[in-house]
Amino acid sequence: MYDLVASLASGVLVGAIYGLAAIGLSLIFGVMKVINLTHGAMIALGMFALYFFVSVLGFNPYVSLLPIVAGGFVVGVMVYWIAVNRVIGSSDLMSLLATFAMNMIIIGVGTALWTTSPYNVDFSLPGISWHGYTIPGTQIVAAALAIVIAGLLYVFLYHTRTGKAVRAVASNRQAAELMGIPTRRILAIAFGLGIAVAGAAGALIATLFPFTILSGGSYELKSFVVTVLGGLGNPAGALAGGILLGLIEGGVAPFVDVSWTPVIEFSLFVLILIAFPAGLFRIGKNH
Amino acid sequence: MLRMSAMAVTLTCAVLLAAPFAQAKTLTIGFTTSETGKLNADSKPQLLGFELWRDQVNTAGGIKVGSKHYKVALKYYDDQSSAGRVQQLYSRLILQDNADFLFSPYSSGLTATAAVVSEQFGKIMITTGAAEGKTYRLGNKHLFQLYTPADKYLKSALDVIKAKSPKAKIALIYSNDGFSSAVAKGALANAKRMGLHVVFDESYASDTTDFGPIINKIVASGANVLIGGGHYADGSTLARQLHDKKVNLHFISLLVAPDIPKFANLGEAALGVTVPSQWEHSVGYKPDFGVAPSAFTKAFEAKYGNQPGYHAAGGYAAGLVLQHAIEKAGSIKTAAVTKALNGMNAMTFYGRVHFATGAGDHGLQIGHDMVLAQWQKGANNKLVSQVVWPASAQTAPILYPLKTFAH
Amino acid sequence: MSQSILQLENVESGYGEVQVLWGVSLSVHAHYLTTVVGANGAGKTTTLRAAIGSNKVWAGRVVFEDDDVTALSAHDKARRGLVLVPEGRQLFADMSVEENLEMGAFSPRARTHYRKNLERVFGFFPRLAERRQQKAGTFSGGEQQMLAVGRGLMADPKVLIIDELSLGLSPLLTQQLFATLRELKQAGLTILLVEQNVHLALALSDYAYVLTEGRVGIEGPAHEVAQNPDVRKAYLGM
Amino acid sequence: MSELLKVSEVGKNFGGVRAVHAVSFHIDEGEIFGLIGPNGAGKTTLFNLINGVIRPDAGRIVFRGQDITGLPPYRVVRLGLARTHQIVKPLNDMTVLDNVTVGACFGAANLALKAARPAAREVLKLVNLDNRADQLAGELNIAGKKRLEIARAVAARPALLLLDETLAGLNPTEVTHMIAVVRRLRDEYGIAILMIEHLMQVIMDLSDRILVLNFGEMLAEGPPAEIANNTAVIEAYLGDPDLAHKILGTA
Amino acid sequence: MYKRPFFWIVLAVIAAFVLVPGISGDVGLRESLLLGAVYIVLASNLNLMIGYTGYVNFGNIAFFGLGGYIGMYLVTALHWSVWLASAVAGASVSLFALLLGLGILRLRGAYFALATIGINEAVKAAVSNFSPFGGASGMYLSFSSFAPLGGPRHALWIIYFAIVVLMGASLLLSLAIKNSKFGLGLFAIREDEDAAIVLGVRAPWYKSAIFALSAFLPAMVGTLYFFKNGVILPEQAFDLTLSIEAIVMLMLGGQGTIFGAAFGAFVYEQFRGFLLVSPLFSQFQLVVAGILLLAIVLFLPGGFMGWVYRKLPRLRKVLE
Repeated sequence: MYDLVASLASGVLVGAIYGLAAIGLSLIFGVMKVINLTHGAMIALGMFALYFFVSVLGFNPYVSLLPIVAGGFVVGVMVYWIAVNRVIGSSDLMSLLATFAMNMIIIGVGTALWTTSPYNVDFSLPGISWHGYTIPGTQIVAAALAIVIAGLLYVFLYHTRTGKAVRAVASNRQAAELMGIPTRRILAIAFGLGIAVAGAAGALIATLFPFTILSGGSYELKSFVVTVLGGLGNPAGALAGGILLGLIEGGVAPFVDVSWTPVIEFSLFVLILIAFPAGLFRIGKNH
Repeated sequence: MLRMSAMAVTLTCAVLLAAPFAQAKTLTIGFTTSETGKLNADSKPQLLGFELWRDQVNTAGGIKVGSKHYKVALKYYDDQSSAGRVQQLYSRLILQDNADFLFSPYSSGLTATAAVVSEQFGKIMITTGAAEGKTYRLGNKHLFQLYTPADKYLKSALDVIKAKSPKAKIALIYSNDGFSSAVAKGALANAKRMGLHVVFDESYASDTTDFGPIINKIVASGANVLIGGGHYADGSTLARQLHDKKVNLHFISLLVAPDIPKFANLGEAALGVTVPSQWEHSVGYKPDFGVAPSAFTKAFEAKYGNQPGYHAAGGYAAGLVLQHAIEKAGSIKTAAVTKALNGMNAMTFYGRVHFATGAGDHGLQIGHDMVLAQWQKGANNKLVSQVVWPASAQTAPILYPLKTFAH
Repeated sequence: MSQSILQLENVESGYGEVQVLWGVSLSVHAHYLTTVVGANGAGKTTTLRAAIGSNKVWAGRVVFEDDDVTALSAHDKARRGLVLVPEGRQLFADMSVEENLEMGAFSPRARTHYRKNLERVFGFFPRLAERRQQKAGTFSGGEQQMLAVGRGLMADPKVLIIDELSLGLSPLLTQQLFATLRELKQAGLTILLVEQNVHLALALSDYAYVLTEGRVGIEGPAHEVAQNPDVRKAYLGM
Repeated sequence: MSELLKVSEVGKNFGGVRAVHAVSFHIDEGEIFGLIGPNGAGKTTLFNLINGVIRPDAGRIVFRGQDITGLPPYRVVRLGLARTHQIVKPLNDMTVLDNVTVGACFGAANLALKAARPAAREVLKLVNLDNRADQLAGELNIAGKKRLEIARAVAARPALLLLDETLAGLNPTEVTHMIAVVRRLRDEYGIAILMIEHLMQVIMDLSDRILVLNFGEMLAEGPPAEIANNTAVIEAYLGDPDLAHKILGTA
Repeated sequence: MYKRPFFWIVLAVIAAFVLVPGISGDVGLRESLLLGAVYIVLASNLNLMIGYTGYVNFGNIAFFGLGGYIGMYLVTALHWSVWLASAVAGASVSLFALLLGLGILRLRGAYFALATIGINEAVKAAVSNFSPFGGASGMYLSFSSFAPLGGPRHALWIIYFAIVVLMGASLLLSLAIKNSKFGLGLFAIREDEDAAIVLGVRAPWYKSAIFALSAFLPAMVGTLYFFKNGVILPEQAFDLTLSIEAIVMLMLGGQGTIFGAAFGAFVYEQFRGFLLVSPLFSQFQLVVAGILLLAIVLFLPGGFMGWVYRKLPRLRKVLE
């Protein structure tokens, strides 16, 4: 019993990070219908950025989030103009391949720079212990920050002029253009935001676990699962989807071998996709 | 098509032209290494070991075969940590680069794939970093394994547990990959034979990054010692999270990861973790031929600026063993060198080397023993790796049980 | 006659490789309600889209306030005050009424008159004021059209271009919207209208163009066009 | 004349909005039946319900004595009920001939590929597209695409053809030609036709009977002369000629 | 079919693949061509989904991997002949694809692409835990398994020729489908699925059928390929990167065209192979390949054949 509770609790905490990681993917898909295959690479860059700020420059990890988010935004905007802008509006395949090509480039450069061996940010905070189970402080802070960042993104999207313009472009790009909204620039901003959030998620993950340049890949796959749980293109749903995924992982762990977890996750992913293409958290809404 | 056959002709000419020079004074040793992909971290040190050996041989004038001296040239390609092109590249090494001998890629899976080609051409391949025993049970004749086979990896860890706390509750958790499951299978059988008590036995997906769920299960099982692990990425992550989650264990022994010097970057989380190791720089083996352990370590540090782990030593030893066999055979002919290798039963800086010669397991390593190393606090609180088992190779007493966390 | 504020000069345009407009020229005079009528597929919507910049102009010029704006993007034209209320409303369905209106006033010029324009829109369409927080996607067709016009007005247009004002609306709603249109005209707004309800459109307009096969066939003061027997025959079927 | 299609009390809601409600009518063999009504009246939705693109919430559709309610479109066309789309759907990256061959291969004709091609060429002649047979469909202009749309449907050898605003966007010469084509389809091929059309003169000339829809409901049904004089129809569909004056008066 | 010039081109290519290394006995060339042939099989069968039907299957490698697993199981555990194992693997994976297709082919566009990624990962994870297939440690082939084919040296030649035959079969299958009523229906689905349905194309069944067909030959080749490798492991069999690379090959050559799929696969193999052994690029091969792909997507979306057709429209009839 204790182990189930403990597993669910860690599940929720890790799930919040999954959610944050998926928000970037979901936002970009929601605004421009592009499945961003650079997502995993960007998460990994976030991890290495944290390593750079903390282990090389000696910053506090949480303070480092600020420059990482800013840098992620700049990188995202650049990637948008280089690789994505030209394929907006053409077939799904084109944008998938354009972002996959960027992914190859980033992973290639990353491998040349850092090899594929793991890096560790040696940082820990006192945690909470209960019946022999301990939840590390870093995990609690990371989950809290994930929710804060998601909240800030929400505030941006719903309470600022530019944020509303992002939503307007997502809702109807043509009408937005007619209203004087420079839609391409807004798309670039949205892409930048998506990458910034992915970078932040990567940075938070790097405070918890060692990582390699390839680590982003598994979070990218998890992000797919999460976005499908939460509804593709629905950032608020993504956070909920992430926590749900964490709960599933934590919830099944006491009962089956953990090596079966991916089987359960991906089967669920496919089944939900077939049954509810708009995602679990869109059920009941008119779409 | 025309262009392709033209290309083939050019290549053939190049090979023919290059061949006489290669035969004259140079011995080419071919292999693939994982310059990219997920095996890179484990494969890289092996390459450094090969290169150190090559440099030393060449500085010393080369390999002596009868009256002739052969310089050593290494020829290698990136296998991208994937078997996809391994056969193509080994064919290329044999046919176009005229490799005289082969080393294995890193990992058992890639090695078995490469072996199909090397056996086909009757080329000797010294394997290092390919521990799985079943690779050598496929009817091969020219594979020679340097590593202690996987099923014996955790033997020394079990010996420690048996000696220190025979009633310990053992958790065996391991990465769901070929090598680690072979290790775990061997360990489980050994534990049973030794009358030890395994209370928890489970694998995790090899790309796991969050060990929270499985750690909770370990706690729930009431285990107080832990053995298992996998490769560097998952092993270091597991160690870090065991520490972060304050799991109270008397003893931790993980595969591979703690042997890589970078493991010390985990700081407190690394302290007390043991690793079954093919080799440690502090071992006191007295070699029948070649360098002493300390000389190897010194040379390695001088060249690369960090301490060698067992992957690096394995790489060097592969060269050394090959060199010895060639010199002993007085020939570079496959049959003669194979015979020399078959007959080898010698102590090296790397430990004993003795290959099985039966038809069913030809080339399997049967002479080499593992040691157990442990990360301990050394002078000025820096983490150092000490050999703690067996007693004959010990450089420091074992830390057992580990410090417990207050909850 | 008042001054011409927007001119299309021999505009050619189309979709992909299909040409729809074959040299359309028309001009919109300040404070006038100008109407474009014609059969489906004659190029009415394409004319508006070419004027606004949503469709590329293949040949010819678009002149707005004496500047050649042919090459400007739609959002740049909107910022200058050339605002289209598109066919089929094209609202931001997931956003509230207020947010839709706010997006209408996105351009810096419109932002300065945000309050004033908001009051004006709520004055014209009190229903929108009652339902500020409701999502646009949940509105009925008539309410959506009100919001679409309101959103266009928020952009503080110098020329308000409306594509199919009464499409799919009941006669009563059509009547209400046209009444509003008339008030806007009386308030001095310049309007360019495409409308299927030819009777109403011509009755309310100052000037009319009849498009046939991507060319301007007939043009003239609206009441004259309305009496033109060719127009009656071709488009009114009587 | 025997009854070909019978639509009884058919209805469809979209998220609470009544798109089509309690519509009933029938079409006899060889008949040309007009369907008119203001934009948004539910005409195209009714087409979608008849050929199975959308499943009705209520009512029954019987074609040639068989209940086809809710059958998928590919089954419906196989039974001899073909249609065109208001917004044409050419298979852009395929040749004009291949477009029509698809119709001949998979429609009621269900021909083998070898037999389908000559059949398709014949239909192309009927709509005057034979000289464009090897062009890509995407390269045709609007009028060409409209003709292609009809040719594809005709190639299926239907007993009943639903035409959705086929004349819209055509110039007077093209309209005249198309009217001739529609007449020939009925007179020579014996195909009954249900057509949505805005050109009143044409629909009045061509149709044997006309159904008027408004806000998803039946407003009137009858022979053209009757419909033309129905004031409710004039008001709903053509707009009240006096309405403009009413508005001007209110100010 | 033999009336079409392309039929003879295919035969010529097969002959070249057989004769050039066969006569010279050049094993290095053979290895390079073998990988090329495997890639051609993957790309041209993927073309049936992407190029013919308009459905982007990101998890196409699952067919190859599952075929390899089933075949290797039959060979190593049940000691079947590799030919029978390969055929049975092809058939059973096709059946699996047919059933799978009836479920996931209801999804369109990006949703379908995502689902196929999920399926590949789910199958990979399941196989990693499935002990009859050796779980994570996979299955190893004893050298004695090569004995019926005359020992390893001989066996690798035979396997090579067999894979070349399957490559030819893939190309001819593509050609046959292209010129059939079935193919016409698929093209109609690709261009506009809704229109196709209204014209009478029974889309759900057609899509499932082509999904199953596109699985058959890759699964057969999977068996032969892993038999030749001597080892099968989950991460090799279900390598998502190779799955995406197959799409890249198709794009490079030009989707929808048979020659393009084959040409793209072959050139890509040669190109990656060149980068890998070139001392200048080996460190940056991933980067160079990425830049090349990006350039194609951005500036040459029709691929090589798109460019050829534009320059020489008459070639449409010859290079299909």
